Amino acid sequence: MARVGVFVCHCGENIARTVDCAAVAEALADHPGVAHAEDYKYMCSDPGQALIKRAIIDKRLTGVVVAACSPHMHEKTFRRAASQAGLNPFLCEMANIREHCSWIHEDREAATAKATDIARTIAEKVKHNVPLETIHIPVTKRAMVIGGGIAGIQAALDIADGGHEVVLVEKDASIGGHMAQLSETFPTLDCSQCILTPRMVEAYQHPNIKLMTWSEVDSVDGYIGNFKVTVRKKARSVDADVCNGCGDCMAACPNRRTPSEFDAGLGTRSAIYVPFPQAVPNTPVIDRANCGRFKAIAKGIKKEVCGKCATACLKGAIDFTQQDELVTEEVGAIVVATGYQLYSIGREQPEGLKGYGEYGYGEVPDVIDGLQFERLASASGPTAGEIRRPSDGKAPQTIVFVHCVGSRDPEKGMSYCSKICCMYNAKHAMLYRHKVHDGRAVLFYMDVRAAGKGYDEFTRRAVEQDGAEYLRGRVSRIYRDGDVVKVVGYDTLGHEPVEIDADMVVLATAMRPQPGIKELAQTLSVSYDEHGFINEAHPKLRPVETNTAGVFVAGACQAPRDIPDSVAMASATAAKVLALFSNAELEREPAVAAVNEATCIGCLTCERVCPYGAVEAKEIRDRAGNVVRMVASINPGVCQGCGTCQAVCLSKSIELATFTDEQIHSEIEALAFWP
Amino acid sequence: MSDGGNGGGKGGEFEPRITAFVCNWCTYTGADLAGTSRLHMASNVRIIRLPCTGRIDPLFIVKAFERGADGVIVSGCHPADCHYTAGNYHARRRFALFRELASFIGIDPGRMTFSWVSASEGAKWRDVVDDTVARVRALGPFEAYRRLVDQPAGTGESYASIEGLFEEAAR
Amino acid sequence: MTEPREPMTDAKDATTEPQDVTTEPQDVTTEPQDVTTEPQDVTTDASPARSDTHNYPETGAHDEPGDLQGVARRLLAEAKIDVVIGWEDGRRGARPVFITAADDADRLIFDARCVHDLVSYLNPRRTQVAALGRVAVVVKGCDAKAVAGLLREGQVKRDEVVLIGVRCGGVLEVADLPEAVALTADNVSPRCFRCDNREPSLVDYLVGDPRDEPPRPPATVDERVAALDALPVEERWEFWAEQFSSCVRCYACRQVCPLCVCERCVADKSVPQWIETASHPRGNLSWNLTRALHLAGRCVECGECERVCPAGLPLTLLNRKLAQVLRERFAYVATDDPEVPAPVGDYRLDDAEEFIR
Amino acid sequence: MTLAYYPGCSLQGTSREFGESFLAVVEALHIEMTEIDDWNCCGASSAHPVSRDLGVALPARNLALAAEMGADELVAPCAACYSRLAAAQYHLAADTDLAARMPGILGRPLPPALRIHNVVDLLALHAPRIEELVAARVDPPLLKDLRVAAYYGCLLVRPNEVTGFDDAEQPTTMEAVIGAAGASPVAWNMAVECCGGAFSISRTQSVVRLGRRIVADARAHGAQAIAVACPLCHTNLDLRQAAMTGRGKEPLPVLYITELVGLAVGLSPAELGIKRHFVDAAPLLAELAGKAEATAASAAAPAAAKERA
Repeated sequence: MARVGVFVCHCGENIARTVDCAAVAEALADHPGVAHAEDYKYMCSDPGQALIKRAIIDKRLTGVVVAACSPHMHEKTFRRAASQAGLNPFLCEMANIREHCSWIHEDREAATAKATDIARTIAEKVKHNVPLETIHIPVTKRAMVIGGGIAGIQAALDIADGGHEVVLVEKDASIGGHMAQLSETFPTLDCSQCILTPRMVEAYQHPNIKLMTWSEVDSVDGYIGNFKVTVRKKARSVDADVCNGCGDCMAACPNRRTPSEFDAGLGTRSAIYVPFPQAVPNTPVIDRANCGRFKAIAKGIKKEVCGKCATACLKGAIDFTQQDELVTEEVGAIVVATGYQLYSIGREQPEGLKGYGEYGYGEVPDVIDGLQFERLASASGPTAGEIRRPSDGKAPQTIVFVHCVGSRDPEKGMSYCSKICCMYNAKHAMLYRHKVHDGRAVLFYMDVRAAGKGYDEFTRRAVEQDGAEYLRGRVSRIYRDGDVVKVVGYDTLGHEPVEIDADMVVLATAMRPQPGIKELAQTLSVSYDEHGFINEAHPKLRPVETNTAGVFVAGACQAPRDIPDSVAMASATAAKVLALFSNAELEREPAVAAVNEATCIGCLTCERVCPYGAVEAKEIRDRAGNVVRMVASINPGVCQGCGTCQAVCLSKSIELATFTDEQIHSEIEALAFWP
Repeated sequence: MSDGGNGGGKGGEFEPRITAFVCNWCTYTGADLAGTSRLHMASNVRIIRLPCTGRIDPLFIVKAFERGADGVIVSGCHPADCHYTAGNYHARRRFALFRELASFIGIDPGRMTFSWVSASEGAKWRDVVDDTVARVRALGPFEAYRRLVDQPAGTGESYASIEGLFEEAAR
Repeated sequence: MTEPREPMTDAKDATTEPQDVTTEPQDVTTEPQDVTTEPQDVTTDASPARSDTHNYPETGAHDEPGDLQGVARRLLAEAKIDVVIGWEDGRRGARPVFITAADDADRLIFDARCVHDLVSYLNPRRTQVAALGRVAVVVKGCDAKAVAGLLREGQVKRDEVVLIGVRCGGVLEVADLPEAVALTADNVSPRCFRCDNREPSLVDYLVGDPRDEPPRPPATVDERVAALDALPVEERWEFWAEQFSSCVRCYACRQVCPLCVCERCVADKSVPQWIETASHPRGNLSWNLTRALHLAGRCVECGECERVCPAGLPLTLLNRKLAQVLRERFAYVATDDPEVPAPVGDYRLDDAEEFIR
Repeated sequence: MTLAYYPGCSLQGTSREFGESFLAVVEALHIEMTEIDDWNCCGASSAHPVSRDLGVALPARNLALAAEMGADELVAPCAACYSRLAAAQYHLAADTDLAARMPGILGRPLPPALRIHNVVDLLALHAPRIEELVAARVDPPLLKDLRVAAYYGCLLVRPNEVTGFDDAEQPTTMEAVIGAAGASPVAWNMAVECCGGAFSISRTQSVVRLGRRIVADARAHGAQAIAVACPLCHTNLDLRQAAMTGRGKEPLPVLYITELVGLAVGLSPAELGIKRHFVDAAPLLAELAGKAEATAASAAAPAAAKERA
């Protein structure tokens, strides 16, 4: 038989002003199963809590109802008190008669009646509460960082410096990401590679960092503190343990005409290559799609074609037989830092995007995007830092830069602002003017967004010192007209259409998350927005957490970010990871769902609705070991307790602890107005 | 149990009895905010707290009516705000189906309010409560259900002739 | 649109008929029991050309000569299966039959009296059916949708059951007639009107000649639903309250339903008891409402619940109402494609929510 | 599906050949449509700058008449008519106050939403039929190798939220129709640039300047003709072309898309009213016919030789 204690709080006058607390206690005293009821001025005060503890012991209470404020205020307080008196804390619940009653009503009679109902409802619920144990989860103190750009490198270094092992997974052959491609960085115009490469080397040499390049995340199992990540190590065709990075293989490769990804298609590379000279690790890969040997194999030619790289390699590191390899890493936390891609705006578009065919990108060779300009301006680029246009190598005398191509355009492109373009356009104009002194840099802009330390000064400098011509307006059409590239637009300050004969056009195209981000997000069970950017758990207060505990997000895969933002986010994720790792084990509320295997028929609708991937199929075997049926099984470590599975379970074979069907049913019954 | 309801109000005016099923993270917290902001509202609503609208089974609503509620409020987080990412999306489909079927069998949809009330929408919660109370007050007590519940078992002797109705429809 | 089917299948059948026995995959693997008792069978049967992964023909309809009995006889004779669940001519009309011997295959019939949805025998809880061994079941288009439902929910594995599809031109309202009569507006089951699956695709064999579309009943199911929808809400309540008051809670509707496969029905759960078990209007309402809701997105409108209801409740109206909502709001229509996800347990970000404030 | 036909004034006046060729093509393609009885002016250019209500009411009356005759779709070949009809429907859907006023103004209930076609999208819908007819011709395919610049102008694609037709910046539907007719659309830059519109008379110099760019770009990209679907575009590019083209340059014939399709499916230039143009298309047509015959002859020769052997 239940012996519930009900404690009605006056909260000074806050409750007592409109609710007759003594009457509530009196009414509850007569409620079936209630062994004790009293009211007191401040239940949350020490004497108030002492009252509860004494009653628990003296009256051998099996449950406690504190009719006071919202459980969001003091549930922890009273559960702790109950626990100190030897009662399982989950047998204590709060009836909210302040926020939901005394503060919102004036009629004392009605408010008292309502407070009584509320207390009764919770008393009925508590009768069906059961003792629960806080869930303890062990923590694997090892992290994985996905993405080896500047954000990933920073996160990995910070966690590793904190004394924990980090697996840094990068899909390309080298870490470094987009930052390695940049010429100089705003607003200081310091050389990007000069500040990045030391960090790359540091990550490579750090004893706590395990670098996995040319690798991608294949699948993720487990939950916070206990992830099992399967990583696909793509076949490199080069034995990284043997290779000494001399580069003889690349010199021997007869294919020199493959467009270089690192040079954004403006330069070429061999089929066996390192992306750029300072690559980390300095171990080449064979691009099998462009290697004669592998092309022959793909065509079914038996004869061993080419093999010049293998001949050139004195170490014997070339291995044409290498296969993809799946490696499982156990980690306690995951940082997603996969970065961005630029919106390729050509006429042909996947995914229902519209593109901007009218800008001639991909058709007119002298219409390029921002990253391509970075390569033209970079000393390590295809022109050794001279600004020359792709079609004929001529130094352009007029360059038109177009802001917001595909950004801030809900009609045709992305609705969001890509954030970095205003700054890099100003930088490009400056770099160009520094190199071609008599050149004309015209920038079509919507408005200049330069919020950041030293940012506005930087854009002013582009105008005032370097003579960048800012022209407010949009461009409607870009096409080739003989030797020039015609840019047709509208000057919205001068109120007139303008046409500019440019030698080259640079489009600041929108930043988009990397291709494959949605698949990765689904693998990690984290949510993403309509554009594919990873959603943070809270836009203000939890900016680097995701909705999946133990998975954090840094850099431009969350939203367009510049380098300082990305690095700050990365360090923030490291702080979060290190805080997580400072616990011996994790505690979780036991509000988790469990399956009644006797009645479950294994339809697995619950699996489909679970936002966390906490449900999986489980085989029920007979004594001989034969599978006789399938049932659903819920991993309590992953379950977050939403109860969606329970509501879709037709046979009511799932129960969510703390919100069981019996508890809810008894609450509804407690409100029964008809006998 | 309570005398705060059906016909028991002051002056004998009908006081609707309304059960609210709300999620813990948005609407319950929004109702807390209404309290903190001292927004006065009708006292006819009794809240049952749930983790998420995704947890709400239509049987809860049926049971509430069966046990004498004149109206029901179901409220949770706005789309995309769900604490559990997607519970409210699943709930939305379920509610759409339930609401139309319940209406089809003769439960006035006016007795059911479905709303999204976020943790910052204390005032919206007040409006949802007051509007629902006013609407249900206008509809009157759910006497039809009461008659059904009070009816002695086994009195359903007429195997109602529905063909007349359909033949009319066919013409 | 009534487009007469091209009689092409007939022509093709005529040419393929002589060889079709040999062209069928010859997976005559024996049952597991036989393996232990007669080990030499295994060696003689295990020719390398044979696929050992499953015992049944590839899924996807092989157009068969219009001969239900022939297919059943061959499957039984070749021991590909142990039992064919179909219909036969019984004392009082068409009735389900379990054929276990090839010689009995001649008893199988399919005509407009074959109303029963035999897929309910595939319910894994019906262990006595499973005990008979490997099953072939004869399915109409609506029945095939029920199989798809069971596949979606993991209750049946596609490679463990053989489906013999019948081309269907609609069925009668009742099975209990000494012989098949022509379908007319007055005797056709209203649910057959505008059937979208008269030639099921989720089958291994498709038999029978193409049939004409069923006639239009005097009041279609949609019109019946519309007639009720047109009533004021109080009158709808009176109508259903009266209907539900005659429910005797025999659960025939549940028993016959091919999708009611729960181990323990929610109506039988006592702690807590959401649905009162007595045949009182109170529980009757919750039961009938819940039955319909639990079938939302799963119901294939085979009409069996209403056919077997001893109280004559118009149960299909509840199911059709939900089917309308599913179609209009979520663009879902019951299908025999098991790859189409169930609409409940799924969502779209832009699902309509005009009823939510 | 019932298709209503709204001719508009231009097709019976300055652009008779557009009307003639449209009707001829419609007949050739077996498109069933019925002319709206008692149709009135669409109000183009004049009504909507004067009064919003009038600008909507004039086309709305035509929509209502179409609906009353049971149509659920409507075709308006003139681009301006199309634009006004689509705009009226758009404003009635977007502005509830306007929609509430309108029955009183019209003296008849508001029409339900119709599917409104312009001539290009109607032809695109029937592209398979066009291809069939082109393929079925026994005489040599006339338009083979003809390079055409598809010129859309402004009214078909803009404002895009009103017309909902194709893409405002890089439309492709007319190219598809040209392709179906067996000709080759050229890639060029001026497909949606302004032709000067109604300034043809008041600011002729502007129209000439704008048109010159269009014609020059078409020529620079190898076009032998320009295809249009708007009476005003046609007038500007055809009537004013002499002023646009420098001495010594052959003018570019400007053909209605309906005329092109008509030629492709075997209608005669006379049936299509092609003689009415200021830029004479006869030399181009003669050249095409000559080429086609030559191709046919060279194709037939070996076959005949083989037969003899």
